[in-house]
Order: sequence, then C-alpha cells, then structure tokens
Amino acid sequence: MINALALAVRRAHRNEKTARILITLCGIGTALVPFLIGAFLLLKGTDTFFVFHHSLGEFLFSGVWNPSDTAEGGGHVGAAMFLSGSLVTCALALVLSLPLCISTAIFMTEIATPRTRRLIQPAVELFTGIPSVVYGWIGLTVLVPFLRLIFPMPFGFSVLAAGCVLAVMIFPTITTMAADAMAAVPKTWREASYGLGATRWETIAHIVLPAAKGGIFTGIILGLARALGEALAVAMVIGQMKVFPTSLFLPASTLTTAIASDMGGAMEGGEYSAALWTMALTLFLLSFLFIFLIHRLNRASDLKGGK
Amino acid sequence: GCGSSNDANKSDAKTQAVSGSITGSGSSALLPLVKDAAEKYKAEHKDVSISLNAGGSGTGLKQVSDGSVDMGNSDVPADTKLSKDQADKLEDHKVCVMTVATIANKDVAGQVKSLTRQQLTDIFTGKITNWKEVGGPDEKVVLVTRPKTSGTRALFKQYALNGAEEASNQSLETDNSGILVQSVAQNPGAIGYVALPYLINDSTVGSIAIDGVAPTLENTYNGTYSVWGYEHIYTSKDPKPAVKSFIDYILSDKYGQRIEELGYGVSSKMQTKEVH
Amino acid sequence: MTALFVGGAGFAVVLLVAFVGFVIIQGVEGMTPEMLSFGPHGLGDMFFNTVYLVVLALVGSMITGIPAGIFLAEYAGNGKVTHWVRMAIETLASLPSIVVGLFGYLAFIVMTGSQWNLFAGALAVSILTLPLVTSVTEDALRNLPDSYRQGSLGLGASHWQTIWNILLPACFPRIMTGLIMAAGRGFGEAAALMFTAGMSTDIDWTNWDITSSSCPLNPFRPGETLALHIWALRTEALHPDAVQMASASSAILMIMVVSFSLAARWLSWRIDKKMGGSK
Amino acid sequence: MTEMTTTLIGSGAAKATEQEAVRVSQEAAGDAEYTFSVEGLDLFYDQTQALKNINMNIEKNHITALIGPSGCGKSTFLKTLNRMNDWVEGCRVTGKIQFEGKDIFKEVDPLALRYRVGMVFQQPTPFPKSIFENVAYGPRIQGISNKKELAEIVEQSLRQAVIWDELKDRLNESALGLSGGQQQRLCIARTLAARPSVILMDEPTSALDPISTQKIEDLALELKKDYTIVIVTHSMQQARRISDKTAFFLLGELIEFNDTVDMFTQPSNAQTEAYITGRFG
Amino acid sequence: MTEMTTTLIGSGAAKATEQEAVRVSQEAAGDAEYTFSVEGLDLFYDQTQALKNINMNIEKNHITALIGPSGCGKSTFLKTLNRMNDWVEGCRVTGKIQFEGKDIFKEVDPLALRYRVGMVFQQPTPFPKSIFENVAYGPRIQGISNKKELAEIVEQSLRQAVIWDELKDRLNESALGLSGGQQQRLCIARTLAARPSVILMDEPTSALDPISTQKIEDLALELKKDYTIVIVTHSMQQARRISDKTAFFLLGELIEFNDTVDMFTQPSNAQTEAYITGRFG
Ligand SMILES: Nc1ncnc2c1ncn2[C@@H]1O[C@H](COP(=O)(O)OP(=O)(O)OP(=O)(O)O)[C@@H](O)[C@H]1O
Ligand SMILES: Nc1ncnc2c1ncn2[C@@H]1O[C@H](COP(=O)(O)OP(=O)(O)OP(=O)(O)O)[C@@H](O)[C@H]1O
Ligand SMILES: [Mg+2]
Ligand SMILES: [Mg+2]
Ligand SMILES: O=P([O-])([O-])[O-]
Repeated sequence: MINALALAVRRAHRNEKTARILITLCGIGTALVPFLIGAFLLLKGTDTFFVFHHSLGEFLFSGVWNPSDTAEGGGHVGAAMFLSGSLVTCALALVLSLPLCISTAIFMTEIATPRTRRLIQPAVELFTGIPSVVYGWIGLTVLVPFLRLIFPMPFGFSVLAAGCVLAVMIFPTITTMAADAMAAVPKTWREASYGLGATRWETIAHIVLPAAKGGIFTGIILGLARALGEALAVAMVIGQMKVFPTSLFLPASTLTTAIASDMGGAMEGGEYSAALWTMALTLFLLSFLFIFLIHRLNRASDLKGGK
Repeated sequence: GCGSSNDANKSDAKTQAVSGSITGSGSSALLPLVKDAAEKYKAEHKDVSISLNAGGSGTGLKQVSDGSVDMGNSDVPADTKLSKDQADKLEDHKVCVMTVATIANKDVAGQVKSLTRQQLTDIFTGKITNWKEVGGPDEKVVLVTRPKTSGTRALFKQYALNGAEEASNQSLETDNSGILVQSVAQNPGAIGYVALPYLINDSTVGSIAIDGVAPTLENTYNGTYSVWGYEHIYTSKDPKPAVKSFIDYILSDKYGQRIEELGYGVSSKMQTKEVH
Repeated sequence: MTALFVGGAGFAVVLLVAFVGFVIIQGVEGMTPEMLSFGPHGLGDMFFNTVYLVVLALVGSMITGIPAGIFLAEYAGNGKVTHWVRMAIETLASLPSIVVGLFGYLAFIVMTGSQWNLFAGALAVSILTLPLVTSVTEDALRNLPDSYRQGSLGLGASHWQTIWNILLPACFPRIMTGLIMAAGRGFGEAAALMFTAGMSTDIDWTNWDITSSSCPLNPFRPGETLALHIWALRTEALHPDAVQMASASSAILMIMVVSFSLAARWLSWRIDKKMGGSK
Repeated sequence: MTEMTTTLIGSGAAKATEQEAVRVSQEAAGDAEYTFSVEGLDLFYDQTQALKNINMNIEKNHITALIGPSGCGKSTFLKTLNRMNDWVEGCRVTGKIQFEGKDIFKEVDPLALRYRVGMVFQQPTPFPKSIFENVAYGPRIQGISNKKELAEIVEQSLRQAVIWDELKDRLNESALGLSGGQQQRLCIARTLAARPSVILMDEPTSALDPISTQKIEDLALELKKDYTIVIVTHSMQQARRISDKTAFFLLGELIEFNDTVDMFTQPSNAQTEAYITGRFG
Repeated sequence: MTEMTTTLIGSGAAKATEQEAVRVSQEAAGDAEYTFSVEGLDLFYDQTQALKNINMNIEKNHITALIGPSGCGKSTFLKTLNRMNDWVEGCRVTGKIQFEGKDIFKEVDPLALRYRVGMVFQQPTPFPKSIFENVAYGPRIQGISNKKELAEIVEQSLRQAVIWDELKDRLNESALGLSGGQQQRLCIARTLAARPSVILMDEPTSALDPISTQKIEDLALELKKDYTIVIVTHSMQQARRISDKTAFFLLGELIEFNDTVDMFTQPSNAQTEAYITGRFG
C-alpha cells in the first residue's frame, strides 16, 4: 500500500516533468514560427539593399518601378506606389466600414434584445469566414461592372472597388471586437450611470464608448492588418495598374497584388524577385508593428484602468 | 501506337505503359496546346497524371529551373530569362510556332483595320492617347498588357515595337492571355496583344493588322508577318520517362495536325530562316 | 438616434444575407451535373482536395497548437518570455497569407527540392490556423471555472494530471468549436496555396496506390483547391463556362463555410446549454 | 481633526439644505407623510415572482434597513424604488409605489425620479474617469456645464462624503486607483452630487474592510439628517448599529417591518427570530 | 429513515477506521500529539504579508473553526496546511508546519500531503464528469484502477457523506446536474474517497440554503469521529454550533485561540469580544 502510493507519487512527478518539457517545447516552437518566417524574409528581402545596392530611401519613397529581371540588377526599385496603394485602399476601407461597424456593435450590445443579438452575432461572425476569393469574385463580376455603370470611370477596376471589397471584409473583424469590448464594460458602470439619471445615449457616449475605446482600437488595427494583407480579392478588382493611387476611379496596385502577380514569374535571385521579397518583408514588419501597437495600447489602458 | 488503347490487351499495355506525374507551367500562349495534348495523351496513358498551369513564360522557366515543375513552357529562349548556367542545364523542345496578334475592342477594331509599326509603338509607349489620332473614333486609348515576365510581351516588344518599352504605368497589367482578352473585350478603346490561338474561337475582340499585314498563320509561314516566335518546352536534361513520352507525343506527326487546328504554326512549314 | 444605429446594423445584416444568398443562388443556377462530377471537367476533384488539405492542415495545427495553448494557459508564467511568445503568436495570426505562402514556397518546396504538393499547402495553411487553435485552446482553459483546477489539485493530483484528466476533457467541445472555425478558414484560403499546393490537379479515382501521383490520397501531388480554382478560373478565358464554374465554386465554398460556421455555433450553443442547465 | 471635519460637514449640509429647499419648492413635493409608500407590490422576473404583495412605508430622514437571507428579494425591492428594474429584461411590476405622494410608475418621469432617488451599489462602481469627472457626472447629465458651478458641487459633495481631505489634491487622477473604501465613499459623493433626497444603498460595505465599513456607517448616520436612506445589509449587526427601522424579507415576502430596537429585542415573528438569532442564513 | 442512515454511516465509519489504522501503522505516523503544529508561520503575497507569526496546534479528531472578518487570512492559512498555496504566484512562506510530526515543507511530498489532507471549498467544485467518476477521481490519481475496488470506495465514501441513498441510482449522470447542497456533499465524498485523515473546509456552507447547511453541519459532527476537521466560517453561530476549538484571526494575526465555549462566553481579548458581539465585521 505504501509502495503503491509512493509509486503513484513518483509516477505523477515523472509524467509532470515529461509533459512540461514537451508542452513548453511546443509553445516555444510555435512562437518560433513567425521568427523563422521573419528570418527567411529578412534573408531574401535585404538582397535589394545589400546585393543590388539600392537605398532604403529609394525603395520607400521613389516612384520609379523598373527592376530588371536579371541577376545583374541595375533597375529601379521604387515601391512607393505600391506602399501608397496599400495605405490608400486600407484607409478607404476603414472610412467606408467604420460607421457601420460602430453602429452595428452598439446595436448588438446596447439596443438589441438578447434574442435579436443571438441572431445577429452569428451572422456577423459568419462574415469573417467568407473566403476572400469569393469576395473578389463577386467584386469582379458584380461590383466592378456596377461601378463602371454609375461612375465616370474607364475600367470599373479601381481603388474604389478595392476599398469597397476590403470594407466588407474588415467589417466583421472590427464589429465583433468592438461589440466584445462594449459587452465587457462592467454592467455596474451602466447601472451606476442609469442610477444617476442618465439616458441610454448619455450612458453610451460618456461611459460605454470611452471604456471600450481600447478594444475598439484593437479591432480597428486588426481590421487594418487584414486589409493590408489581403492579396487575391484586391488583385481581382483593383486593376493592377502600376501607378500611384491618384484617383478613386482609377486602377492602382498594392504591395500584395504586386507580389501575387509578379512573384511567380520573377527570376529567382534576380533584382525583380529581390524587390518583391523586400515588399513581403515590409508586409511582415507592418503586421509586427500592428501587434506591437495593440500591445502598447492595451498596456496604456491597463495602466490607466488598473489599481 | 494505336494498339495500346486496345481493350483486349489492356493488361499487357499497362505493364509497358509509362506512369507517374507530369507538372508543367509557364507560357499562357502555349497552354491551350499543352492542355489539349494532355487530354488526348491521357486517353492512351491512364496512369499518367498531368497538371498544368499558366503564369507566364518567365514563371515556367524559373520553375523548371528550380525543379518545382517538370516542364517549363516558354515563348522565348531560356537564356533571355535565365542565367547562362541555368539555361544550359535545360533541354529545349521547340514544339510549334506562335503568332502574336494585336487585338482591340470591337468599337475600335471596326474602324482601325491596320496600324503602322510606328503608330503601334507610339500607342504602346503612351505617345498616342486617343484613337482619333490614328483614324479611329474619338476615344481614349486603353492599354491592356502583360507583365514583364510574359513571353508574349517579350515577342511583341521585340518584333512589333522595335524594342521600345511599353508604358506600364498607363496599362492594365493582366496575369495571362485569357484575362487580357476579357479585359480588351470589356473596355471600350482597349488595345492589347495575344497569341493567335486565343482568337480562334473568340469573336469578342477584333484583330488589327500591322503595316497592312494581317496576323494569320499563312502570313507567318511566308514571312510577311514578323511578330511570332517558337514555342519551347524546357525540361531537365534527363527528364522522367513520362515527361519524355509526353513530349514525344506532342512532337509526333499524329498530333501535328491538331496543332494547326488550335491556331499554332507547325515549325516545319516555316519558309523564313529567321530565328525567333 | 436609435433609428440610426438600428439602420446601420440592419443595413449590414441585409447586405450579408443578400451577399450569401446571391452567391449561393447564382452559383446553383449555373451548375450543371458535369460540374458536380469528379473528373477533369468537374469541381469534384477540387472539392476533395479542399477537404483533404484542410484535414491535413488541422492535424498539423492541432499537434502543435493545442500544446501551445496549454503552455500559454497553464505553464507559462507571466514573465518576459511568455509576453514574447504571446506576441509572436499574435503576429503569426495577423501575417498576410501571401507572406505565409511565400515562406511555404521557399521552405517546403524549394528547400526540400519537391514540386507543388498538397502537403506543402497543408503545412502553409496549418501555419495560418495555428494561432487560432492556440488561442482557442488557451481561452477555453482560462475560461474554465477555477474550481475544477482547485478541486483536482486539492485531491493531490499533479498539474499535468489535472490538465489531462479534468481540464482538457472539460474544454474539449470549445476546442472542437475552434477547430471547426479553423477549418472554415482553411477552406477559403487561396493566397497561401498559390505557390505551394499548385494550381491544377489530375487524379484518377480508380487508383488507390498511395505512392502513385494520381492517387487521390497521395498528399505529395499537386492539388488545386476550390478557392484557388476561383482565382485560376478568372484567367481562363478559353473555358467556355468559366464564369459559371467560378460561381458554382463560390457557391460550394459558401455553403461549406456557412454550414461549418453553423455547426460551430450549434456546438457552442450545446455547451452553453449543458453548462447553464447544470445549475 | 474630527472637529474640523464635523464643522465642514456642517457647512456642507447647510448648503445642501438650502438647495433642498429650493428644489422642493420647485417641484412642489407636497406634504407627503412618507418618502415612499408601497402598496401591494408584486414583481416578476419572467415567470418567477421575486416580490410578493409588499406593503411598506419609508419615513423621511430615517435609515431603513432591509435584511434577509440571500435571494429573498432585498436588492430587487431596492431597485424598484428608483425604477432601475426598467432596464431588466422580462421584469414586470404590479402594485403602487408613491414617492413624495406621486405614483412613480405613472406621475413621475423615471429620469427625474432617479435624479431624486440616488443609488449606491454593493461593489464600488467608479467610472474609469478622473475623480472630478466621476463626481461631476450627475450634474453634467442634468445639464450643468458651468465650470465653476461644477467645481463647487464636486467639492461640496466630496466634503459631505467625508473624503474631500483625502482626495482634494488628486482630483484629476483616475478614480480606479483609489482603495475600495475610498471608491465607495466616492460613489456616495457622486450620488450626492446629483442632489437626490433619498439614497438607496445595496450592501454598501460588504466588499470593504472593517475600518472602511466604520467610515461608511458614520457617514450614513451623518447623512440621515438631510437625506432619507434605505440600506440593504447582510449583517444584522450593521442593521442594529445604524438603522431606525428594519424590514425582514424571506422568499420575496416582507415578513416583519418594525423599529430596529423592537425587532431585535422582541421579534414578533418566529421566522424573524430564527433568522436574527442565527439559526439559519 | 434517519435511523437507517445512521447505521449506514456507522458501518462506513467502521470500515474507514480499519483503513485508517492500516495506513497509520504503515506510514509510521509517529505519536505526534497534534495533527498539525504550526510555529512562527509568516506568509507573504509578493510584498504584502497575509499571515503574521502564527503559532497554533490543531488537535486530532477535533473540529477547529477559524473565524475573523473578511480578508484576515483564514483561507490563506487553511491553504497553507496542505500546501495549496504552492500554486499561487508570488506566495512565500517562512516558519514551520508539522503534520503528524513531519515538516510539510521539507519532509513530505506535496502530492502525498494532499492525499492525506483533503480540502472542501466554499463553492462546490464538482468536475464535469459523472458522479461516479467524480468520487473515483482521487483513488484513480493514487494509482487504483481496479474496477471493483473503485466501486467499493465510491459507495463507501458516498455513504459516509450521507448522500448514497440520494445518488445511488444516478451514479452515471453528470455531477453538474445536482443541487448546490448535493454537490457540496458530493465534494465531501470525493475528498473522503481519497482517504485523507484531515479535512479542511473553507466556508463550505456559505453558498447553501439553510437545509443543506444543516446537513453539512451534521455530517461534519459525524465525521469528526474519524477525521480531524478544520473549518473556516463567517458565521459565528456556525462556529459555536459545531466546533471544539475556535481561532480568531484579524489582519493576518491569530488574535485568540481557545476552546469554543470559553471563547464565546469569556473572550480574553477585547478585539475578539468586539467581533463576536458584532461591533464590527
Ligand atoms: N435579472 C433577474 N432575472 C431573473 N431573476 C432574477 C434577476 N435578478 C434577481 N433574480 C431572482 O430574484 C430573486 C431575488 O433576487 P435579489 O437579487 O433581489 O436577492 P437579494 O435578497 O438581494 O439577495 P443577495 O443577498 O444575494 O443579494 C432571486 O431568486 C434571484 O435569483
Ligand atoms: N493570490 C493572492 N495574491 C495576493 N494577495 C492575496 C491573494 N489571496 C489573498 N490575498 C490577500 O491576502 C489577504 C488574506 O486573504 P484571505 O483570502 O486569506 O482572507 P479570508 O480571511 O479568507 O477572507 P474571506 O472571509 O473574504 O474569504 C487579503 O488581504 C487578500 O487580499
Ligand atoms: Mg442583493
Ligand atoms: Mg476566504
Ligand atoms: O505566354 P506568356 O504567358 O508567357 O505570355
């Protein structure tokens, strides 16, 4: 009996140790994946600067995009038009969808009865799962002809079309995050506000929205990250003209569409492919920056909110 | 031969039959032919699986050279896209001749039947921006082109535009020939270029002659139309049996007839000695 | 004021329903029996590839994702390392899928010297779903009542015994829900597969020799998925009914995603009911 | 120190009384005998009845304590008094409650009612804003935006809640950084700033340490000069220490309602006796 | 009915005693005078000290009650006895605790210690498993996998916890479907099944209705024949009703420790008196 117990204890300790090691390995291993990806991108993406001797300034700010598809190099790798294309489409998407996101989130958490909420919430979350190529396909076959019909634009393919498709894509991300953040505002704050004679709007404006600010911003950043990273849906509707996004009604290119269409054919080890890898590296760094921002933001609100 | 498709000695045929997988990618201009050949070939060789992609000649060359596909299809010789070292490691199979045609949206093609080489160059380099400058309707010129990795573009640039670089910042770049045809058909005032086979069954766009010479197979054979090139299938020096057998099939006389039906030219009929 | 918000929400929901409805109806209208067949002219092969690839990907992300979630919820303290691990996993979650696709192409195709194959595609997708599985597992563990942990530890169970015997079984349904969500993500993925799984497929349904490259079950063969097929069809001007094919593919994908999403809903609703009903 | 505090409270209270006078005359509060008089009150949450035929009069400037085991309906009753239950889905009320002679369900606007009947909760509920903004919240809601006027109200309310000295140099810090006891007194100050005449308190000290509890109790005794107070407590000792009247609830029924002294020395009901002698609960 | 239950308990208890004897002799528990003897115990959560120099002996087969206002360290002290505090981040302990003569921090494996010193929590903590599996959990952890043996232990433990008759036909149902009182007794049975010699209970009845409370109290009195029991309670009445010894904690210090009867009739400390007469807390 005593041996049985001692044995059980010993076995428990041994299993504990093994499990802890394995699980820690998996945890650290998972965390290494993005570092690995980062390392690969760094390896390939810095060729532009170290092998082909372009300056970071040229890559970021020059509008001359004419890399040579050879290992000798000698072209121009100004990616400013792709960068600005990405930023403009993301900003446009945000402008288009944010009002809808916030009002839907407010509706879900503050106005809807639990029954309605139970219907709407899954519907909104369903949006998240819709494949981006399907968005792209509908954008291509419905939105683009429609835009060509109602606006004075030569192609239909345009920054506006990309903005619309992205707006629909990031809507669920921002809405669910914002709704979660608002729902997480303690009921007691609402009660206290009502108890002081505040109306629902006063409570939402003065208590709920300020308190949920952090979550809403996190949602916005995640939405932007998704918009920035979307390749195919944008590629299907933006027209992929290698110009700066000067008009809503004209085509343009983004970082992702340029990679998606040119990477496959660019010569391995050539300047063209190096420039594309540098764009991929840029995307990676931007996502990292986004996450960093979210953490900063949350930490700041923790400090303000914590005891 | 035909015996292999005979049901009676099917089991025999199977033991001799090649098997394995073939992957190919590259030239979208050559894709219709390779696809057609694959379908016919597989009818006789049930154990071979063939997967094919477009993507552009550069893509095909790159991928065959890094080994991610077995066949790299290209409109241009390998050494124009790859380094000498890489190109030397590949085996070239010239399977046919491909003619590149200038195409335009119907509204333009109805009025502008032919352009001079200079006009064409001016249009594609962005110097001419309205069709009325070349006798067409008062409509803006919309350039629809292919990316730098395209073999069609390389041929067109070399033989139609006298080597002038097209104005890529004014053009809609399309991933392959198929979508180029669609885009030209959908956009008024659009002009682009595509391999002849894409026009065989297509009436949505009109073709434009160069210096009065229409882009047809006859004109290519007799040397009057100069925008053409050999179509290459590149493989490694020592391809898998299945790959070898497939390429042999394409080059066989039996399949030769089919090539013209699809809109490609047969190499042996070329009367000019130009090397494209 | 209320009207404004109700209007906004209503518009959004109507848009969604219209969108889903449109895709499905348009796709189903254009469908022909041939499209639904398995073979060179149907979508059946792509459908199979999609399911097969997602299953492989899920297995991949489960094997590392669930332990990683356990690590974050149970074993990682609150130190700097944990902070970085968490940040790394969040970064992974927000990486553009095309970047992951490029990485996959480099790591799983070029460096291994292989050709496009389903397995490489599955690995790329599993990288994309890994953070989801990890965070779902972590959240599920964290949301368990503390009483489970206390009760078990108080009886002299070790930490691992507690996790294995009490905590994991208790959050199994939630992890399942997470996996279903991850599957939904996998179905729709295309950008990560462009350079890994290949954009074509050719399989022989009579061939069950797994080493043969035309065997459906061989993961080391090129395998185009439905989502990728939509992308590829866009460029297929030669195919006479490319548009209908793409619409049909969209409809099939949409139906899959909607039904998986509903399944996940239903499952978590069941859990809530069971937990709620317990009181 | 205590002397100073007392005088400060004195002056604050005096001011408050002035304002009270103004408001009362404005609202023509009538000469209602009781602050609240409750008649035949039934309350349902969906199907379940949480309050059963409650009849009770709550006297002005008294502290009324509500006691009873968990789930007996004390909080529910309290929330009904300023119609906070309006916000609860599926909550239905029948019966009549008069506040200063007016039917709160028919004759009084719920917002106006809540301006006059303030509430303090079990857990301190400071908003994630500065201390100043917390206290100024009620007045702002009521439309006061003049900086000087707000500053005056804030100071006066914090003084009344005997927390001015502790916080006067930290008015712009976040209220979330305060200790539990300070937070609770801040919440009382916030309620006072809305210038109510009744304060409802739901177990205001149950989350607090003994010293903070003591402070809140002292405060309640001080405030009762100017306000009517209704307090829910789970501590019979507390009820005994501070209340004038005690109501004992059980399973939604008002079992006994009496002067606190009488209730604890000679309960007229057997269940009350069992409860206050600790035989259950 | 009650008679039957009693006899059942009797037999169960008899069995338990047998086993107890076996175990005690096997483990050579020594002839330690006290189950626990605590010397100079200090406990810190990060910087804050939650227990200050506690000295206390807990006697075998007695019920020792721990009382004191919220936050005084009762739960902390209880958790230290079976080293559940090991799991709390930032918790440091100095001083000495002997369990049956052995230093629990040096000479006893924490898992083995918890096999012998069981714990019942404020909220019932059933696992989301069947009733049977809940009770069998402890034995399984200890390496028992024989079906028949397990079934025997489960039945015996449920009998000891006076819940066998209620549950014997539902052993395969989920434990989450039981009422709060049943769940709490199930948790006690689960603890008993691990065959401890001490049972620590942290406010085991505070989430329960009066009738369930009564049952748990009866059960504690019954169990004390075979087990040493330490119980934290917020109800002085409960301490008075069931405990032999009472310890009064205040702000982390053990203010007074005495026989329950003496403590409540003639407290030797002024603070104790203030607390038990309800002047604070
Ligand atoms: N929002 C609600 N919906 C449904 N039932 C509720 C709701 N709020 C309270 N109840 C029920 O009404 C009854 C009375 O609840 P109430 O909160 O008033 O009790 P209480 O006396 O304040 O208890 P405690 O001392 O625990 O605070 C309880 O049975 C409770 O379960
Ligand atoms: N995990 C922890 N980390 C930091 N401080 C803690 C922790 N647990 C408890 N404390 C602090 O230790 C002190 C004693 O807590 P403990 O839970 O032992 O009190 P208690 O007497 O059981 O109170 P209650 O009657 O409310 O249960 C309290 O001040 C509490 O805030
Ligand atoms: Mg209450
Ligand atoms: Mg405690
Ligand atoms: O035939 P291409 O696709 O290379 O133009």
